[in-house]
Amino acid sequence: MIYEVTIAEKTYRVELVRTGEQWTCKLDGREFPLDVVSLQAGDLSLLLDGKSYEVKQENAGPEAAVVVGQERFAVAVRDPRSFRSRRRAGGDERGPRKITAPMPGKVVRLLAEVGAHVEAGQSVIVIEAMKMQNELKAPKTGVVKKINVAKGAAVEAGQSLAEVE
Amino acid sequence: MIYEVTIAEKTYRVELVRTGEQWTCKLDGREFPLDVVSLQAGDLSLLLDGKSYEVKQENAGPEAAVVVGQERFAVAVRDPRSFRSRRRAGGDERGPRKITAPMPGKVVRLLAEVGAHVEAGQSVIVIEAMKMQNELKAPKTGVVKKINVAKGAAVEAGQSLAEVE
Amino acid sequence: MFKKVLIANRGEIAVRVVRACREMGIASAAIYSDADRAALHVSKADEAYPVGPAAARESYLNVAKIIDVAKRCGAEAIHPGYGFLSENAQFARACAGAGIKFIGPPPSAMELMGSKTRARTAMHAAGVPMVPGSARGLSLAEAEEMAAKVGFPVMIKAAAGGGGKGMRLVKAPAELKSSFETAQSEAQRAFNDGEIYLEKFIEDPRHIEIQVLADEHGNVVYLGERECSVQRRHQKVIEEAPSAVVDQDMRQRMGAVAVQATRSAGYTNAGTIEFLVDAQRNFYFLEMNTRLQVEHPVTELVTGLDLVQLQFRIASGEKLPFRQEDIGLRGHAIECRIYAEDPENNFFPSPGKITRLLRPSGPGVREDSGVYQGWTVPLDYDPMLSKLIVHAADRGAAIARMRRALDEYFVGGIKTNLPLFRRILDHPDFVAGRIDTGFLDRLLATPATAVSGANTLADIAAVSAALFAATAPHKNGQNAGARIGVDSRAQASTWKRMARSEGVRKE
Amino acid sequence: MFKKVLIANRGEIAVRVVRACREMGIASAAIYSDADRAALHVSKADEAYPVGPAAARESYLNVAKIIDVAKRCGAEAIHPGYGFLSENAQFARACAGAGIKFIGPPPSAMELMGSKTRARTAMHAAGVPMVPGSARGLSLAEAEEMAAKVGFPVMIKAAAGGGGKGMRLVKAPAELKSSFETAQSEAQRAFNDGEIYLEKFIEDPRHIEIQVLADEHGNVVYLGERECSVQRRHQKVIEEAPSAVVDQDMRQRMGAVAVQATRSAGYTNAGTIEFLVDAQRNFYFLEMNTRLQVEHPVTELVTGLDLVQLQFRIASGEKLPFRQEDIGLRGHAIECRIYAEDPENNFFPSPGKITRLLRPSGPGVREDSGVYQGWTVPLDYDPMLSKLIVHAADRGAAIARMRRALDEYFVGGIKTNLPLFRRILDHPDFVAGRIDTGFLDRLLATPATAVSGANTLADIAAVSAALFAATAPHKNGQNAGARIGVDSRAQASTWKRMARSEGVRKE
Repeated sequence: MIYEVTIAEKTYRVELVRTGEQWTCKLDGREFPLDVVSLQAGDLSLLLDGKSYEVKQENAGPEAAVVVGQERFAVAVRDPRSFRSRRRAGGDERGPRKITAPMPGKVVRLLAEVGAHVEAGQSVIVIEAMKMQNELKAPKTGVVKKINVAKGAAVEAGQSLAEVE
Repeated sequence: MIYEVTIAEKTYRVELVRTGEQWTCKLDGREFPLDVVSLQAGDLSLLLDGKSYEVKQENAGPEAAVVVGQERFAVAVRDPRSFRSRRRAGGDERGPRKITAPMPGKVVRLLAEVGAHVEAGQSVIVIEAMKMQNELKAPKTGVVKKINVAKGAAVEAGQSLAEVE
Repeated sequence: MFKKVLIANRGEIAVRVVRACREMGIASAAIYSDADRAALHVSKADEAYPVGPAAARESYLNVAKIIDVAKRCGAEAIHPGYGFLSENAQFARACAGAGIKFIGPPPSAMELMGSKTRARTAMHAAGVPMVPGSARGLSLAEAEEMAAKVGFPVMIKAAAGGGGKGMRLVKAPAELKSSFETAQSEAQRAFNDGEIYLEKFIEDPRHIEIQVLADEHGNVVYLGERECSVQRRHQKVIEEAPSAVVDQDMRQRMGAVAVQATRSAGYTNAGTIEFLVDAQRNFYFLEMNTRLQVEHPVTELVTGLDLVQLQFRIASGEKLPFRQEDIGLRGHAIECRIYAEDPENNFFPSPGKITRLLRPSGPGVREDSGVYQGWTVPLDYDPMLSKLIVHAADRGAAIARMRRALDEYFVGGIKTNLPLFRRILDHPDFVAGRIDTGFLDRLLATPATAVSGANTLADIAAVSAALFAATAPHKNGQNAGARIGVDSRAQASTWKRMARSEGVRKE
Repeated sequence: MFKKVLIANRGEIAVRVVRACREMGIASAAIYSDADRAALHVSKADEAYPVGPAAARESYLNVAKIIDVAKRCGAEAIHPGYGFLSENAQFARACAGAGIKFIGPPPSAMELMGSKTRARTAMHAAGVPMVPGSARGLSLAEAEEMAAKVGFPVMIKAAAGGGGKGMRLVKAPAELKSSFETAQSEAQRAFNDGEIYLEKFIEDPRHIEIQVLADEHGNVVYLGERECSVQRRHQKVIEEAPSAVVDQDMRQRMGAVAVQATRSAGYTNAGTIEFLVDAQRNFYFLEMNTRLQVEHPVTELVTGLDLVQLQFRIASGEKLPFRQEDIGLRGHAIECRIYAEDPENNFFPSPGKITRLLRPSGPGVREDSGVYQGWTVPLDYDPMLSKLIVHAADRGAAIARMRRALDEYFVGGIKTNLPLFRRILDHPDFVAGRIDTGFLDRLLATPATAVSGANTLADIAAVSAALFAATAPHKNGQNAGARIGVDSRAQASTWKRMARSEGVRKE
């Protein structure tokens, strides 16, 4: 099996060959000595040059991540034969200039109108969730092009609330 | 669905009716008000007359068991339509007069021969496992009818080692 | 002692109180909203009763319903935990009216201390040192006037506030109006009380608080201090005991003031006096929290006492089982508040299903948790998942132990603030005890530094991600059922043994 | 301090030592047999190296291999844990020969104390009170003679023994021969040394031991006692500190003897002097364990010290950071040893896969575990899974806390001795502190009593068993996908709300 794994803009080519319970691995062409066992679903113990690494799979939000020891790596895995994964790989690219709701909540205040000039970091929309009010800021300096929600509206995570251009 | 559940020789007739996410339950004909949610696989939270019970499923050895609060109940569940469960139900009946290996190990000594008279509780076979020697005792007073293993033999859990009659 | 206690709360504190009940032989009755039927506190309690819909106002804040349940189930007392109704004097009165003991101070003391403005007046009269500012609620106009008098920056606060809600720092006159209105509407929402007051803002103060215990026979003791300066948006993130800057003399002076404040308020049961401490180690009364604090475990670890069990004893009329001179502090304790929030995304709450939960244990590690693997953290409430607390011989050892414990902690399925704690504990200022309420904001303003050996780790991450993909159970096609060997014996293949011995040679 | 330490052990103690390394900034190198590639200590350590097949003699007891790995990976010291090579003087010598520090006493002291017979002689000379019996190894004939002299019952012991292995109580002359031979063959197997000696058996003694610490500069302190009288087949099951029968005066006298014994043996690092205590509270030297004890955590909790970290400091040449008068005991600690064994089946080991693991937490609860959910407990080694330890203000509170912690503990897939602990902690003699080494056998001789409310519980068990069957994921046919609702909101159906309110009415 061949996978393209993207971590922090760098893409690795991982070639896995399985024979019975055994795996051999090539990383970008390099032979990668693989001494790995599964401790439980989503949890690997990996030995490399005697160093012991516990690797855990974390699935938070649209992008996948793995934790090696204590270091968390956002990863996009692309199986060249798979279609779905292409979209996930896209999830790691730079986002648009939208203001999106990072979690579900309620719009309690609009601090700018369509057409208004806003500085990068200036608060545009205030949403409340879990009893905390959070000010959503302009991702860039520019003009508010669109506001898709009204005060009092309930919004979903990831919903596009406004656009700055 | 109807199940026959045997606990400590008593058999209960449990009738479950599912409508969507809801369950209603009859226990031996009695309406049994069932406020239950699954916390995770094998773990139920059950409210009955306001009392809160956490019920966990334990699968140790051939016989199943559930733990209600801190009380452990060996259970044999029989689905009248199922065949396999009939055998499991049998697991709760009085055992035969065999001496069986309760866990894998190695026979280190035989303390009686075929034909010998043994008192109930008298040691017949010594097996060693996890560096502990354990003496297997005669389940009843009688005569050693069979010895199925030799000194030094490796034995599996549940294997019949000898018979007393 | 009470035979049955109702716990008018949820989450980790409800579980904490259930545990205390279990250990004291008291039957515990939980309450739950429709969002919490499967919550941990429901399955851990001896009894559990529904109190309404998910919205707190209709369930956990529903005084009539809660009192009704308590009466019906025969609870002799109610423990309010923290938050929700814990500082609501009307609720305490309703309990008394129903013949149920409210485990906390008398309503009069709650009202006095519950109103920051009245509290300021009373504490001022009691000779407690205060920060300059208004002693009563202000209109916007009055606020602008007062701000001009004491000089910017100023702090705007909700009189009924707590936990940072309805609280805003204002650095310049231009910001005053919008901050005032935000704070007011937030306070209105959170406490149904929009009263706002204003104080001079002390630059980079420490937040240090004193735990007090008062029985109903006039005995009051203090249990040392807690340093709570590591805050984000006035929300405590890390607490510790003792404080790195409080010596025995300062502890006694703060303790004496705290005991005096407690007495003058006619206060009983567990309470906390919060102080601001400036760079010269002057301390100013901030507020009194008339309830058990989230961070009470650090005090329990250094004193060896169980504050919840002592709350029960006090409420049932017992005298304090010790005097001030019997109380000693041993070692150092640190608490991290684990939240379901995304540190990479402005710490927005990250509710959802906890797919994996690996919890730290071993020497000196305590976890007070309100969640379990498989639980779906609801949107409706505060996103705190659990509190991780460590105890060790001294502050350095406690920091090292907390790092170790955090390394063992893993939450899958939702984002948490765990990575933040690693940054804090590695920061030289935190290690040196140079912390104030501005510390965390300064830390967050600087980008996280990359780790050493990141390259090898990234290689491993890449390979592991591919392995996870290749062995994913839901995976179809020719990889179906591909598995990573779990039988260790099967792992000892020749080429791997070779790889290992190479590894050894490379050392 | 050492930069890297190799841990020549497995299971919970290897994990315990890894944690101490992590907290002290020492790199930890684990070793593992083919049966342990997926073991917890391997994934928790910084490094891990294979040392051979499952059989301990070929891996964890393989001195040459372990020394070789230590040298190759650059370990400056080796921590042996307990069991395996921890009391093997040849191993200690081999370490010294390889320029690696053995974290423990000098080989000479290990040999002296390792041989029960030589130890008896030396301790006798040092004026330590002894139980009458043979001071050297005996033939069967000599044993019969000595037994006749001191009178039955007598205790047969392996000179190289420990942990109850190769140890037999003989009540009558007729039993002597077979017990002698069993003990001898067991000792031969376990320690590769069949030397056997014999002692007068003290009826129903208590087993109380003193923890000592000795640095390499002549400083020796004792850290109070541990009561280890709850035993089965001479295996400790529950330990606590302090002992219910040891007052300050007795503690000082036992401590003085322990320190004297330690000095006279030229002993350094952590060690334990075990005593038998008779009904008149006379104490007799039993043996010295020249290693860290399984039960060291109860001492850590009451003293506030970390014994493993202190072992590292001592071994690296540091002086003890305190004197005897600095050591105080606070509160009470109890430890339960959780074993994979079946209490309903004569406590036979019950290896297998741990399908569920729910672990206790909260105030005063510590777990030192060597396992995880999904781990398959191998046949090849001691079946201890973990140690559950609690700390509270006094013995009563500690017992209540341990009961609570046990209630939270659940292990699925294998049998454990958890139910046994509930019986012990509920027993009036244990609660009253009336325990001796015969206590547990007497308890086990009486059938377990049925629980109150068992009928309701059995009803619930029956219904739950049916629900589990109906919702089993592997289930085929028309029940496929049948699920118990997990969305709590979906649970609030009319009839259930009715059932609940009925419930409330019935209160």
